[in-house]
Amino acid sequence: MNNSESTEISPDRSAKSIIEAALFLASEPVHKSELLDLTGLGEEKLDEELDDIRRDLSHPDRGLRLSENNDKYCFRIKRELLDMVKYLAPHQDMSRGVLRTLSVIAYNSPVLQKEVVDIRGNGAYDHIDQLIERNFIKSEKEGRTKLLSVTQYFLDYFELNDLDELREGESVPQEYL
Amino acid sequence: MNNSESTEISPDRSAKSIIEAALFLASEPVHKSELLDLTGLGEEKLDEELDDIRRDLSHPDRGLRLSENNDKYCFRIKRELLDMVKYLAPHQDMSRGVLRTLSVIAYNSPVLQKEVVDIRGNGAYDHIDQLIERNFIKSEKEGRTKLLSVTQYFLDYFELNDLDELREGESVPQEYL
Amino acid sequence: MAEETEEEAEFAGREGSPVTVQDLTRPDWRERLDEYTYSTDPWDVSVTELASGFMRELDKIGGKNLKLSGRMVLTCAVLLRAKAERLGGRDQTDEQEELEEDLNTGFWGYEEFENDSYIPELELPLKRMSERAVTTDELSQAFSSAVEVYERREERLEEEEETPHSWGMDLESESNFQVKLQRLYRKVKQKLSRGKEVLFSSLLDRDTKEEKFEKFMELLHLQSEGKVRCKQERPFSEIKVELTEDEPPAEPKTESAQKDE
Repeated sequence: MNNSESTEISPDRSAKSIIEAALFLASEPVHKSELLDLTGLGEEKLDEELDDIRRDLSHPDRGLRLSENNDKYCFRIKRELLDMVKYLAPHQDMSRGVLRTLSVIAYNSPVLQKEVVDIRGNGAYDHIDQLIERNFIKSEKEGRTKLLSVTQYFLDYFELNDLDELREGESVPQEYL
Repeated sequence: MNNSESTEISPDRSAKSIIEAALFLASEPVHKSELLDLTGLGEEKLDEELDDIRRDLSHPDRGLRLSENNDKYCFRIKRELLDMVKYLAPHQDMSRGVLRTLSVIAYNSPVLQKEVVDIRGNGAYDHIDQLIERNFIKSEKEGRTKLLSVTQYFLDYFELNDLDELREGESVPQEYL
Repeated sequence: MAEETEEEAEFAGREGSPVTVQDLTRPDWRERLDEYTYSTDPWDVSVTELASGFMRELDKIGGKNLKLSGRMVLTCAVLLRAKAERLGGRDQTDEQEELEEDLNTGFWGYEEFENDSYIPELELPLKRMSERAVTTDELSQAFSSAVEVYERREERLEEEEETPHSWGMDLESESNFQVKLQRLYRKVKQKLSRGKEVLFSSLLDRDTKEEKFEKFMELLHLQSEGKVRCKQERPFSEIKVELTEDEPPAEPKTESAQKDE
C-alpha cells in the first residue's frame, strides 16, 4: 500500500484516514479539538479535509453522511437507507421515554414545559434536560415555566426541512397538536 | 455515478451504499446471506461489489478495512491506526465487571448460576441478565437454579473456534475447571 | 401470631420452599427471594412474622451484619409493594415499564466481589458501540404512544374518581383522597375529645387488611402534614395517635369540629 501523501505528524497515516477511523470507532460524536489533536492539522486544513470527506460521502455509492452538531462530528447512515438497515442495530441512541418526550415537544413545538410534564409525567424534567444537553431542543424562560422548541440540529438529525414536514400526514387527534 | 445497474430492488440506492450502511450500523459481523437479501444482488455480483469496497478501502485516505470471517463481514479499523484512536472506545462495549462474570462463565461453561454468584457476588445477576440479553450466554433451568453456558455468538465475538481454544494456554488451576 | 423458634424464622407461605432469614445472608439470596415471591401469593407472606424472625436473627448476631438489615428492609419493601400492587389490581402499563426501565439498575442493591477462585481474563476484541439514529416513523410512533399512555392515565383517574371505595389506592385522585383525609382527621379529633390519645384500631371502620392499609396510609399523610403524631412503643404493638400541640382536640360537640374543616 502506498501511503506517501499523508499528514504532518504521521507520514504513513493520512489525516482523512485518521478522521474516518476516529469517527467510526467513537461511540459519541467527536469534538473538533479532538480531531485537531489526532491529525495534527490546523483548523483551516482540518475544515478542508472534513469538506472533502463530506463531498466523498455525497457520492451515491456511499451509505454514510457526516453529521455536525456544536463542533462535534459523527457519521450517520443516510436517511434514505436507514429504514432498510435499521434492524441491524437494535439500539437507538435515545431511550424510549426520552424519545416519547421529544415527540411530544416536536409535534407541539413551541410548547410550555408544564404542558409537556402534564402529558409525560414528572420523568419529563429529566428527559428535557437530556434533550437540551444533546441540543435537540432549546428552552426559553416564559413566566414561571419554560417554552421548549426544537433546534436546527433536531431538523438536521431527522433530515427535515421544517416541522410541517413532520406533522403532515400525521393521524394524531388535533387536540394533541 | 450511474446507479441504474446496481440493485434490483431499489433503483435510487446503490448496492455499495447499502453494504456500507449495513456494515457501519451492525454491531456484529453481517452474514453474506443478509447482504444478498439487502442488496437484492446475486452472489457473484455481490462478491464483485465487496471486492470494489475492499479496493476502495485500501486507499491510504481510508481508515477502515473489510474483514471477513466465516462468510460474515464487518468493518474494522486499519491496524496501523488502531493505537491512535482506540482510546475513543475506552469502555469497550462491556464493563469490566460484566467481562469478569463472563470470564467465570466461559472458563467453566456449563456452570450453575449460583456458583457464578458465589464467586462474583449478587451483582452477577445483573451481569447475567445483560449477558443473556446480548446473547453471549444462554440459561436453562436446573432445579432451583440455572445452568449457564456460552453461545455460538460468544465464540464468534471472541473469534474462537471452540472453548478449548480459550482454555488452552491458560494455566487455570485444575480445581477451578 | 404464632411464636416461631429461631431455626424456623422463615417467610410464612402456603407453598414453594420457604426462605429462611438465614438465606438472606447467602450470595444468591436474591435468586431465592425472586423464586419464592414468584411462586407464592404475596398475601400469603406475613411481613410481620418475617420481620420478627429477622429481629431474633439480628439479636443472635448482635446486629453486626449491616448488609443483612439492608436486605431485610428491601425484602419487606418488595413484599409490601407486591401486596399493594395486588390490592390495586393494576396491570403493568407502559408507564410502569418506562419507570422500571429508568430504575432497573441498582434496585436490589449491588454487591460485586470475587472470592478466591481463579478468574482468568477474557480479552475483549476492540468493538465499537453501534447505536443508530431514530427514524421519523419512530418519532411519530413515539408520539402516538405518548398520547395513548396519557389518555389511559386520564381515563384511569376518571374511573378512580367515580369509584368511591377504592381503598385509598387512588393516591393520584387528589380530591378524593383529601376528602378521606379530612374525614379521618375529624374522627381523630372527635375521639381525642374523650382522651389523650387514640388507638389506631379504633379508627378502623372494618377489620380487614385493606381497611388497615388504607387508614394507615391516610394517617401517614396526616402526620406528614403535621396534624397528628403516630407512636408505636414496641415493634408490632398498637399504634397510638395524638394531635400535634398546635392542633387542639375538637370540642365534644361535633358541629365545631366540622366547622374546623
